[in-house]
Amino acid sequence: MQIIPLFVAIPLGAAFFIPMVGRKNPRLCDMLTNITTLALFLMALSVIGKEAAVYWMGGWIPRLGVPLGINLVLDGMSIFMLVTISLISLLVTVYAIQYMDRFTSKARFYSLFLLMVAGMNGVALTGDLFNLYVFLEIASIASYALVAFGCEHEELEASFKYLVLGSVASTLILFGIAITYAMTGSLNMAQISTIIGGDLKAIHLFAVALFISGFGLKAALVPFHAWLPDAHPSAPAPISAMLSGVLIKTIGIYAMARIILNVLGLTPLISYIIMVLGTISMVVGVLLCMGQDDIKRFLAYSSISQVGYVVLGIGLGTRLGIAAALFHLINHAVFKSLLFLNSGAVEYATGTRDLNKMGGLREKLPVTGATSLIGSMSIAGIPPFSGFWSKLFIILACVQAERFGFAAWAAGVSVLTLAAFMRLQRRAFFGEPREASAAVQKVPGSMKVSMVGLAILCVVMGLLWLPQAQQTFLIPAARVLQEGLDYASYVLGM
Amino acid sequence: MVDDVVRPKGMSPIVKTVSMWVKGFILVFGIYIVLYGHLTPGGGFGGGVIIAMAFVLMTLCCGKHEALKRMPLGVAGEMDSVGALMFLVIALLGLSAGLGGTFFTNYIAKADPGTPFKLLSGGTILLSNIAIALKVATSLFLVFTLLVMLRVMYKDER
Amino acid sequence: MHYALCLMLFMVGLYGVLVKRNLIKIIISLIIMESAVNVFIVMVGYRKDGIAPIMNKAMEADAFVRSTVDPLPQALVLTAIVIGLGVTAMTVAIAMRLYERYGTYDIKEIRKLKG
Amino acid sequence: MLELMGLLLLFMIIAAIVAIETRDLLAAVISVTAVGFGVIIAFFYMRAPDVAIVPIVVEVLVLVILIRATLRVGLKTYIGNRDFFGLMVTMAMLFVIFLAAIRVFDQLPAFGVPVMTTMPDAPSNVYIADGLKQTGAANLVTAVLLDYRAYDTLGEATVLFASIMGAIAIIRKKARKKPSEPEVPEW
Repeated sequence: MQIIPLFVAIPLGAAFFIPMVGRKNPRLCDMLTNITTLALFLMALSVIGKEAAVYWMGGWIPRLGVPLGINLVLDGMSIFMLVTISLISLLVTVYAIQYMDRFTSKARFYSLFLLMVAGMNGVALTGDLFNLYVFLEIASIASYALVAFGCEHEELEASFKYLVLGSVASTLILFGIAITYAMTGSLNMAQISTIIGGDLKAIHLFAVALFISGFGLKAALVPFHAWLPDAHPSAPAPISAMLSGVLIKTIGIYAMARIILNVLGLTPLISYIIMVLGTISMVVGVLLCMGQDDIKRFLAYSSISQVGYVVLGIGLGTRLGIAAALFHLINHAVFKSLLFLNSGAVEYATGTRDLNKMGGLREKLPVTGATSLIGSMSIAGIPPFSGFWSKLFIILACVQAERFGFAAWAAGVSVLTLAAFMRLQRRAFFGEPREASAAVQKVPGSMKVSMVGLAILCVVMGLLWLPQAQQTFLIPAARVLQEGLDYASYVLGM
Repeated sequence: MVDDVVRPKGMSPIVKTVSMWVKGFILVFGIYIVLYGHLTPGGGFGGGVIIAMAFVLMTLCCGKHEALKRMPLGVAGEMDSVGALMFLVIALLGLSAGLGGTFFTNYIAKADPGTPFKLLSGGTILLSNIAIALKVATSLFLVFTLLVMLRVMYKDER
Repeated sequence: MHYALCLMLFMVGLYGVLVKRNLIKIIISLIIMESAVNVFIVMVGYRKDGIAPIMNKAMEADAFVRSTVDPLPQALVLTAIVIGLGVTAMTVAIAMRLYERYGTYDIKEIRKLKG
Repeated sequence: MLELMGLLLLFMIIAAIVAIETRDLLAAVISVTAVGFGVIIAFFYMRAPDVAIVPIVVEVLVLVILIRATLRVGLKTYIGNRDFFGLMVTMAMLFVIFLAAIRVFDQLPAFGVPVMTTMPDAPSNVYIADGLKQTGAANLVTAVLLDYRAYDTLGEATVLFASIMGAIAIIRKKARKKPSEPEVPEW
């Protein structure tokens, strides 16, 4: 499987190359970046449904079960994440071609963007704890810089807050890794899981606590969510879409799920804690989102709430729960990116993000209005859009596992989300035109293309739950997480 | 008084002359650390930061104009990219079938097992060290220049 | 005992991040936290009365294996230090830019000035 | 001799408290550098010369950068804490975590006994036994860094690259323009 390291090497190479050639020529940067993301997307599509493969860097194949080097693991879960990341990044780069004309230094923007993609791909593929930390830092540092890319007051302030909390999170994670190393003498996830074997002592639980708080900070689960409502709205719209759509999921939820389920083992206590965290995020996120006047802040709070669903499903630990959670993860990536791109288009056209100044935009911006309506209906869980199916199956999974309380909360939050998004639609796109709707600029073509593409995906994505698609895409990913410590058996070949 | 940390024209002639001499020694020492990184303590990172220190010393004692004339920011930025690309290319070369077929293969050592304790005994380690030293040295120089001289640069324009 | 002291250093840094309002103090606290973790990792690999993990010609292989410290944590720390430097550089860049805008390092005043 | 290490850590804790609590920003910066040099001495003490070389220079650089950031004319040096109630809650929380962690830390291997001696399957055992033969590098830290775990090092170089890119992007003079305007130079 020679293709595996290229998932990281191609975006890295492009990121190093673009600032050298593209400083004077923004169109060249557009072209190179779009080619790179397109190539990554095609590569990700080409590995769907493949058997799990392990790639040992530098040819250090383990002898006598001792892994010497770093390994990359391409199993169902990694493939799932790679497809999600590359799908969103492809559509976002198409959008950025014309949106980012409003900013200077396009070459640096694209370089940082590709570094972020490379970091996320690295996190999704790696089978080594410390390597996970390194690539997590690449993605995080690139995102800190991208949040502050506009260099205005609130952007700098939001980025500083994000950076400080993000570094605290990274340090907690590194501490957790150090404790794990001190107990096992290894950094290879598979070897650690065979050494610990699911037998968690108090010190391991301490490491788990460090991991949950560290990755919880990165994923903005509720007690740790303070940075997200500042950071996500401040970034340029394509970056907001990437951050809410895939970054918090890859370096937060995916990494947490991988370490806790596959490496350390899920005990009933940990499972309960994760589910409670998910439920709190769900409820608090949607309540805070109701009162927002800034369209992007509104979407950011709703991200917290929707991520809560994913965490709840993963915390259940059953096959149906995990599969439904992953289904919701990719759905949320699609519709939240779409909604953030819509808000960017609205800001581009009207120059404001304040909902009180908008109104009646549907006639002025038909494409944005229509795609935003589709995105809102999908996130609110109206059939037949994709969001309905994933929420339904998360609730069913809760019922199946006899967690009726959690199921009730999930259903209730879904109703609140519907109310919140209908209100958003009414204030922004329907109703009487207000001052900002008067002078409206045209939304450029590349932005429309990517919004329409995402809106179509919102409708089509529901088909992923059909038996055929489910068997090739979702179930292999869910199986990896659900089988837990069996992870070691196919990585080390024992 | 406090804005004298980086004086535009540099410090006194005595300081300049001495540091000109010292700078050469620092550079040579840094290069030694890089090249023998696989045998003695040090390596690309240690050597790279030492080389960067030589430039920092020059900036501090001779002023920013002199330093930026020797090492313009644009060139430093390009070299930053070149160092990173070089390391990636060393890794990618290992992917080609003739040289081992995996990312990051130490193909030189495997093709020709050298005697230990020699300059060339580490295979690609030596090349990687050089690439990293280039990368680290230019990066640290850029960090220093940007963060320490930022305000001077802005002030000059006002 | 030693690990506990190391943890205490970590906690001092965490306290600073959570409590202080000055941007420079927050950066300092982050640096302290990172140092604590770095020392912790190297401590994990230390062997009492050990030698540095660097061979020379005069040394016998067996004696070396019996007395050397663990090289892996040292390699990890080297990586972690450089990552820490990168984060610090970014933080200082943002803090200086904020200072330029607001003329203060106080978080509360920055929030007040936003308007 | 292990007591020396304890004393060094104690010194670092005191310097850290001084750095965080002192009213003078310049003194705080210098104290944090004292912590940094404590770390370097600890590295030398723990037989890690490779690791110690890098922070010596990095500390100096951080010192210069932070002094540059703090030395301003008319800078108000003392800025208080957040409110009293929050302070108490934070202190209590940290104290509880600390007490819990101390009890748990008994289960770690004793200081001075590396984990590789108790775990026969640890990769470090192979590194120290066969590292010279397999990689040709006598400095095993370099062997781990650039051969066994070279992929990490690529990541590390990338982190540095990303932070430089980010720092340049953040401090560029002009960030926004009209869509029709041409690209402006950064410096």
